Amino acid sequence: MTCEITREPININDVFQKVVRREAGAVTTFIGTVRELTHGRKTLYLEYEAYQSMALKKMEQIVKEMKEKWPVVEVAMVHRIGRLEITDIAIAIAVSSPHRPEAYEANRYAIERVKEMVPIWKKEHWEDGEEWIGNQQGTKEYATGKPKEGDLVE
Amino acid sequence: MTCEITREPININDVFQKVVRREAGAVTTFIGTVRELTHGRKTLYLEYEAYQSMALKKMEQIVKEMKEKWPVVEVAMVHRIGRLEITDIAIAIAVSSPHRPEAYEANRYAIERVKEMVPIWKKEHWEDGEEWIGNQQGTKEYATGKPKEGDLVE
Amino acid sequence: MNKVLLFAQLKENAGKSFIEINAAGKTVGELRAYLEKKASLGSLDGIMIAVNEEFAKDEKVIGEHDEIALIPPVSGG
Amino acid sequence: MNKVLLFAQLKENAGKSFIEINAAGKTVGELRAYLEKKASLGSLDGIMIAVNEEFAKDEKVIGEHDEIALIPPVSGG
Repeated sequence: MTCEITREPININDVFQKVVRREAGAVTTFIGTVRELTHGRKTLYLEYEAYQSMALKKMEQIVKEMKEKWPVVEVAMVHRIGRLEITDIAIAIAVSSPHRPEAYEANRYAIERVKEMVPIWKKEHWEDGEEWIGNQQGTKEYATGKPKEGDLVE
Repeated sequence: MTCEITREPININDVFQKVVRREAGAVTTFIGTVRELTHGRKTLYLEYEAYQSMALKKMEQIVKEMKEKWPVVEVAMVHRIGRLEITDIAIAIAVSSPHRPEAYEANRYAIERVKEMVPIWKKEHWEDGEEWIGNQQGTKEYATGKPKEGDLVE
Repeated sequence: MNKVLLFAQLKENAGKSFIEINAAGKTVGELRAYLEKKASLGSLDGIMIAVNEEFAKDEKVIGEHDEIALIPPVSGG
Repeated sequence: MNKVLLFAQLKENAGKSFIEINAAGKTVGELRAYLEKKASLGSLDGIMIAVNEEFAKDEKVIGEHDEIALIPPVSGG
């Protein structure tokens, strides 16, 4: 399966293996890990929640978009949900390609699109509180965590 | 050790683990694999040879350059030498950073510099012959497999 | 009846993961106004509405068994 | 004496991984011309010369125990 949402720890070698092939000379991976400090505030742990069926559908859509833009790439993408500790892997994206420019460009495209329109949310837990990031009170993430005009159906 | 040259198979999880840290939210890896077809010609296997002491020195220099350009990154880099089969990993570069733009940019910089000035050579073995790529007869790689003016000492 | 799925802060505010209302025939824009008035979820400013797992514009008309979801700005990745 | 390390095609052509010559006092450029004439390695066009593991310009003067290496265009990665 190209796209996956899991509650288990992500093994990056598994994600890598999904895109390895005889025609590929370049594989890029992006691995998002849980960072301890954000804007100077210390995170204890995170919780991720997904609208799972739609999130998978949107991840598959991103892969389709990538193959339209870069027909030579193969893609694998996995997002973890549930409770994650500092340095745990939240997302891994692997892109293989015959040559490296496409592998870098398509990979970068994938993570930007995920952050824009895949319905997954994180709740940060700090020593002195907790908050859903990108929530309706407005945060730094607010402006980017929104699908584009073209992503909407009438 | 940040940079390594090995005759053993490369484990990308090991390379990834070297750069994971609490301050990092983004890790990119570049994994160069042995491709079967180059310019339509079918490779059976490759052999890599290194001027090992200088290659390590140049890899460490690239890491130093990266940290000057992107002070927030951590880097790990390993190149395999000896005989490699199709889909084997020849090189893995991992870069961690608090945020993703630096992780992508620095990673791309690393592989371009490796291909430019780290004294490692590959010999392609085909069904009907073999050749050192970038050799003195001149090949496609010829123009890029050369250090820049600033890399020379008088 | 239509299920309206709630996530993240909205789910916590409501204390449940969905509400049920009859939204068939309403547009997405009308549903939004209705929910803001009646569902005590607070302001839905910046909340997207998805219909059958696709982000929907305000003009879209909701069908009888369509699955609705309120989508706060996402923060995955 | 100075070791001159050979790699890749040059090593195969020479049938050995280094040659020894007395290059102390010569510049890198002079060494190159000397090797082309005497070492039967073929043309050294496009071959870089490294001195003590650093790429060297033609003007660099070689010292007594410096390690020399002939570096064909690289093809790692």
